[in-house]
Amino acid sequence: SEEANVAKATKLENVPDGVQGGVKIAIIRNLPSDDHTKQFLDGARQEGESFGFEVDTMISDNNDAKFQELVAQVIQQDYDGLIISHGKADYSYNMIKPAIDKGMKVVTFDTVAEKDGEKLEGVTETFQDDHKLAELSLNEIASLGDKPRVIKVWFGPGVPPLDSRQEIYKQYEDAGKIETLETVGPTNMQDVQGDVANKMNAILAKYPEGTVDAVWGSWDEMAKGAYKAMKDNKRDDIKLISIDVSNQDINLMREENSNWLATAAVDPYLIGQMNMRLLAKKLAGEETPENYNLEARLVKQSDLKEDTTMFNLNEIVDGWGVSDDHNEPWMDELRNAFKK
Amino acid sequence: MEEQSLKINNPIKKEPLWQKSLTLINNWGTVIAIIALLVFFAVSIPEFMSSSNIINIMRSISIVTIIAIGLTVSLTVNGFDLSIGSTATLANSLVVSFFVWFSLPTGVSIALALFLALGVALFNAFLIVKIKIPDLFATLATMFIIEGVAMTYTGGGSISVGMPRLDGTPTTGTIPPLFSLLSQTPYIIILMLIVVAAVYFFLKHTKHGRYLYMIGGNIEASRLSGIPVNRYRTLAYIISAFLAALGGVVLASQIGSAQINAGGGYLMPAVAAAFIGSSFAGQGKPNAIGTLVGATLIGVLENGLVMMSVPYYSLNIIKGAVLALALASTYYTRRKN
Amino acid sequence: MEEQSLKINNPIKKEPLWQKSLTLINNWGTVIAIIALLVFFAVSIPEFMSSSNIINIMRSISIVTIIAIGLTVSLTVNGFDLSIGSTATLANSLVVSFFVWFSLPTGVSIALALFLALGVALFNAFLIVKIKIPDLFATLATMFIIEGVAMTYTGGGSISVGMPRLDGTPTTGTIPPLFSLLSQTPYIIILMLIVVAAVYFFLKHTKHGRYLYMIGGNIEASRLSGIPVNRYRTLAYIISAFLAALGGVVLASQIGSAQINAGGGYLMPAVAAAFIGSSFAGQGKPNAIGTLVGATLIGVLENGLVMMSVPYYSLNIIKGAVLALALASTYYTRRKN
Amino acid sequence: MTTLDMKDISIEFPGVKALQNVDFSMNAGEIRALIGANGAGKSTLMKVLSGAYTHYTGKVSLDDQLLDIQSPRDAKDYGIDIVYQEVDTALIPYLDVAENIMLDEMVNNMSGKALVSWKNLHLKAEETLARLNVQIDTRKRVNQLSLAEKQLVLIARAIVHERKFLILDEPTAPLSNRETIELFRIVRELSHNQGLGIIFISHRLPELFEICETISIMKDGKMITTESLANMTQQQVIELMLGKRFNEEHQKHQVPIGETLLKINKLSDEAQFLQNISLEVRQHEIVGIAGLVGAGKTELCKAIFGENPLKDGQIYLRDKIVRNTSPTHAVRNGFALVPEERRKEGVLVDEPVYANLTAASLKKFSLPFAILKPERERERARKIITSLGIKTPSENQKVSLLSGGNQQKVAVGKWLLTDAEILIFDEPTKGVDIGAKGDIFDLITSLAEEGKGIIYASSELNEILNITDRIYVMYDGEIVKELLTKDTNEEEILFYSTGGR
Ligand SMILES: Nc1ncnc2c1ncn2[C@@H]1O[C@H](COP(=O)(O)OP(=O)(O)OP(=O)(O)O)[C@@H](O)[C@H]1O
Ligand SMILES: Nc1ncnc2c1ncn2[C@@H]1O[C@H](COP(=O)(O)OP(=O)(O)OP(=O)(O)O)[C@@H](O)[C@H]1O
Ligand SMILES: [Mg+2]
Ligand SMILES: [Mg+2]
Repeated sequence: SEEANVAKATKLENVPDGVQGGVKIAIIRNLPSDDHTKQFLDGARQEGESFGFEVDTMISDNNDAKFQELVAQVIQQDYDGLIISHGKADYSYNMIKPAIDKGMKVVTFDTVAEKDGEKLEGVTETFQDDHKLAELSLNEIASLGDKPRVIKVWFGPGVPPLDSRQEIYKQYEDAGKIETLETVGPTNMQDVQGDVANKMNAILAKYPEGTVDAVWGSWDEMAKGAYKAMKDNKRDDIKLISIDVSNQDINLMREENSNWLATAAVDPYLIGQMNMRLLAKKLAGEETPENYNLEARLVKQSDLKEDTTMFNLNEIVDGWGVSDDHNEPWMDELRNAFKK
Repeated sequence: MEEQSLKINNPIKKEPLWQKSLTLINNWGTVIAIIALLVFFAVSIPEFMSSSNIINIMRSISIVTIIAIGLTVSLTVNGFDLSIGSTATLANSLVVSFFVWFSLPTGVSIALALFLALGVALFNAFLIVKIKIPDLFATLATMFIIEGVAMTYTGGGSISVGMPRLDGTPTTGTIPPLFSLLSQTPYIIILMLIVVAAVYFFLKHTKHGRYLYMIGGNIEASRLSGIPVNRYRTLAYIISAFLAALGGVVLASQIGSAQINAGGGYLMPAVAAAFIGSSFAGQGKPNAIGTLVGATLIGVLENGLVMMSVPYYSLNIIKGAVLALALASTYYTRRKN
Repeated sequence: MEEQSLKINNPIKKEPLWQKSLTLINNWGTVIAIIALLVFFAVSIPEFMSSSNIINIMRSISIVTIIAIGLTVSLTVNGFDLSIGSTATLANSLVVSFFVWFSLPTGVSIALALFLALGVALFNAFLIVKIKIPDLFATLATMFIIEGVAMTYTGGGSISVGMPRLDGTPTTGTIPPLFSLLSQTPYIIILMLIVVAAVYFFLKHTKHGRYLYMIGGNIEASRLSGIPVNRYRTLAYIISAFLAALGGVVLASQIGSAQINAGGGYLMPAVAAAFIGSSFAGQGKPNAIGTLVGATLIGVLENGLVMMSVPYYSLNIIKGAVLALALASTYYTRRKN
Repeated sequence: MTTLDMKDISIEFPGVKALQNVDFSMNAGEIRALIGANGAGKSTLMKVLSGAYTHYTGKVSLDDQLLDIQSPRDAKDYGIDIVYQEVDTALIPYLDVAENIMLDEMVNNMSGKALVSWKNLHLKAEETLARLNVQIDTRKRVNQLSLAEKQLVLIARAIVHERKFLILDEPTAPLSNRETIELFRIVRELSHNQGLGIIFISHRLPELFEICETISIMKDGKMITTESLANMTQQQVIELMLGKRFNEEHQKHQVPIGETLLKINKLSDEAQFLQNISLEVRQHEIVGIAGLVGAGKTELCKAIFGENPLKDGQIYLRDKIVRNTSPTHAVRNGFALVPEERRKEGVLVDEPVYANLTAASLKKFSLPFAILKPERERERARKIITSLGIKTPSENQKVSLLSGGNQQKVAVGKWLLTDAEILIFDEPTKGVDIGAKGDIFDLITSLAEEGKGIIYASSELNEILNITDRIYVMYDGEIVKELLTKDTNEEEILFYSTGGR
């Protein structure tokens, strides 16, 4: 492309060679298209493009076989670096190894590339801290009273982030900090929101007013369904606390008499950015850590302003969406060079 | 022999009792199943029969029923519209984008979304009627295409109030409260009932409806008797796309945003409802009331089972089993053919 | 009677050119589409024609082809097995559970998983043949049931090495390296080719295959010709479930774990492949080679488009459009009939 | 008086010149017979006239007004209507009788109106049926009707409206004498009192002589002649249509009847229609089952063949009890059935001729592991095509493209390759031209001569009298009388088949 040609023609000084001259990056994510996916991909893509990279994005709809095929295909091609998101532990090592062998740089998100206890040399693994997310949200619930009665909206096992969140939930349960009344989960994965709403409707009919304290939405897509059901049944006696955030979540939390009190989240856009920065550092031949965790934050209803959206959350949530981690001076130079 | 008229004697004059009751079960199996479930749940769960829960059930089946009724119309001409799910998604994306991106008024947005969805119908009809691709095949292709179109239109993500447009410019549009009302009780239930009643009346009491059934029963004979077969098949797909889009619009009102492939999940339940429905009352053909009954059966079942704390991952076993039972009750006969 | 009476002279010896080429396109539309795509991609993307990429494409269509071939067999008897996706999921869950929970050897685990999946076939056959529920309806019910069974068996969806059993006891079983080999090239490709060849031979060159097609063409007449119709329909569903389960086992080998509804995603692509396939070479009926060709078309397309950096959310538009084009090329005729 | 004129009509299908320069003309008020061997082009000519085929060449005119018939609706607007030969192609199975009768009315006479008045619909349908003097419940679904009833529904549909010309394409094929007589009454009424021109296609010559005034004869897609029937004999007609002499009286060689092959004892079926049926078939013997429409002949044939489940009774083959629990078992036990509804039950219309002919005997063409030997299959099929005189371009032609009579030959032909000992024929000559009928009779007799036992069910008494050795008469699901063919006559059979005792 044109930008790449420009970059080739005029090499910038003070910028490592590895990140100049038509760098091509592929991002492959093993999840369906949704808000989180889009923001993650946008974050990484925009950061990459600001460095003058060419960035391709692919998803595989939670189909692990297709995911492996996509990664294999991408490794065949002439990409310089890969960002791999949501690979399962069972195959990720074998899947990524050929890329490393071919000399590609790899950063992963929520993926463990480990075989027989050995990590894959050269890969940086990034995680959003699901334990912390669960802790933040469950703390909110626990603070509602003495051993609140909770409807748990969750599904699995087998979905790694939800499994991690479940581990913390169990700790809280065992410690007697909360009491579980029911577990609700979707059976129609194509319409999680509607499906959970229908199921919550049925559950709410069973529990009259005053018998439930809170709903724990372990994933915001499900939380939206639960919110809808509570609103339809005028059940603002129950409080909703969730994990993950999207623009629509913010809209719903801000509605009049909304019972959606808080949600714990990591900015997916920022995750994308961080992944890209780490990858750029690898390409530049600089030192990178083996692990990088993105910090979880709590978005509270009470903090929301009238004009708050996903895109200006940083105004009310400390440390949201901006981070200077892994930002090198040469990155700014690249940004300047490729500013439109 | 002269004046005695020709009565071709009927061999089943002495219909035995089991035969009679089997016919009864065959014709009313679905209804019997619903009643049995209602009784069972009412006895097991005290809250089940509360009026608010009944309304819950009705509301929970509204969208699926509206979409399934559309499918039913496509089934009458012996077609099969697999693209209803994608069409619902598209309508969902369109209507929300009109509100959020373009700040259009409620009426205009809804009308425009429904109108644009008719493009899907015309494309389907073109493939089926002009190119002569079998219905199932053609609408499968359309399903993929429309899924992609809806996703491309929204840039691979969702649209909600306050989100910037694809090019990054900020938006100020909101979802009007009037629009949100559409998915509130009682309006959503009334809407569903109107759709069912209108399509019932259309299919049963207008000539157009009869033509659709005639085409479905024997397309050659219909063509030979002068029915403009292609026009009516197109009509069937238009109605089907229109109702799918209506379902998508109601869905938009309910979730207040446009979601990726939000309508996709309605395909299979709609198919199930229409299938159960076509055996309702021994009609042996797709019909609106039957589809409503089919959707009700599924709705009652899901609601009751969740109340009985059946784990969510086992729900589908029972749902499938009851579906099988309802179908079995209609199709099982002791005589051979 | 004289020899001559057998020959009615062919009046259309001077078939016009457009008619001839249309017939050619009708019969070979899919193949033409594949060649056109190959040429296009080969010109646009240098790496496309590399042998490693060709192998990639072949590998990527293996599982879908195996499952689609099973569907093809159910289509030959004019049936339709919607439960193939769930069956693949079930086989995936079973085989992984045998390794992880019970530490069974490779051969036993695979055989047992395939064997148990035949239960699905028998249930389908029972509903269809005994209870006489139409195929599409019956297998829809089965689809739900088996989806639920697989999820309940795994306690919500997934099993992987090191995960404790449902009752919380720790596991020590691992996935044997031998089993993982199954999904490596060249074995997975060889397996696919064997399945295609075997089913091709079975359908085309054996009595049983001929019977299946006859039953698909006219079940009444087949029955009255003495063909044990019900047994053959059951056989068709057994083959279909077997191959779906085989697909699920290969999937398990590839992903090394059991995942929630992992097979569900293969239903629609398999349907698309079999549909494109049934128009292959002007056969007008489901056939193994055609299904392979259909799957190849989709595989080439997906691979090439990703290489051309088409955004993921627009892929389905092009996939659907090519599907529509391939179907159009086969079904479009200028004569009325 | 209106005159219909078809001039120089030609039409082609792939591989077949179905009509070549055919001229046809007639007046309203006339009853015209149209005859010709199977595949001569009768139906095709009539489909041209009624607007079903539009890719013909030639001219159609009414009273010198050139007609532009582009669709069936055009034809109807010009006053031309048709009752098709294959009833199932014209009926909507899951709709009720009233709607099927009023189909054209609903399609063509409701412009401007959208609502259907069910009350009027049923009323008018009942009236129309009453004109035909037929009782059928107008609320019944058509797929629950017998073939004869379906035919009557179609005829009713054609007389709802006033037309100038009405084509009846083999309307009597599924009808028995009683209904045929009733139909004739109506045809005469329509023609003589209402001035309709009626084109009557049939393979039953006596019928044509009874009701028609003039006759048009077709052969190999050409019109041979049109003459007054008063000047012709049946022999002449047959000679013209077949192009050769033909002896309608069927000759059976004198072979002594052998030992008992099949013995049926007190059989009754699960549907509780057949009661207490006992009969016997011996080697070399052709046994007739006579009875009116609805007497239960078809049910009996199917019950013996294992298609309809039995409630009671035994079947013995050569004194050994056999249990035909399904057609598969029946075939294995040496039974064969040529069913009544050819298109639905007899042939696989989408398969080629050779595959149809070998359908019941594929084992003979299989190597170990059931691998087929297609060359041998085709070779044997070609032999049968030749020996039965099946008119087809090749053994690879789809059966759906053959004419009705030739399809019937295929349905019979498939049993010739099996080792059947008992062959059951259910109305095997329905819709078959007189030449082919002769072929089929010859075939049946030669099978009997080979030592097989034959059951021949038919409501055509002259056929029964012509070909059988012994006759069982059925009435209302029971065998009411056994007769020796040489000692009986039409009147006696009719007496018993209408319930006489
Ligand atoms: N759609 C078609 N395609 C190909 N061939 C056809 C088609 N329709 C008719 N034919 C052929 O045209 C010829 C005339 O057929 P037609 O049905 O007119 O015969 P018919 O005189 O009515 O015979 P029958 O007495 O058996 O009804 C036959 O050889 C038939 O096989
Ligand atoms: N599927 C069916 N549903 C209802 N009635 C039926 C069905 N099949 C047959 N019958 C009835 O069973 C009776 C016996 O029919 P069957 O066909 O055996 O008579 P038949 O003597 O062979 O007469 P035909 O000359 O019409 O062949 C008839 O009254 C017919 O209407
Ligand atoms: Mg004819
Ligand atoms: Mg009969």
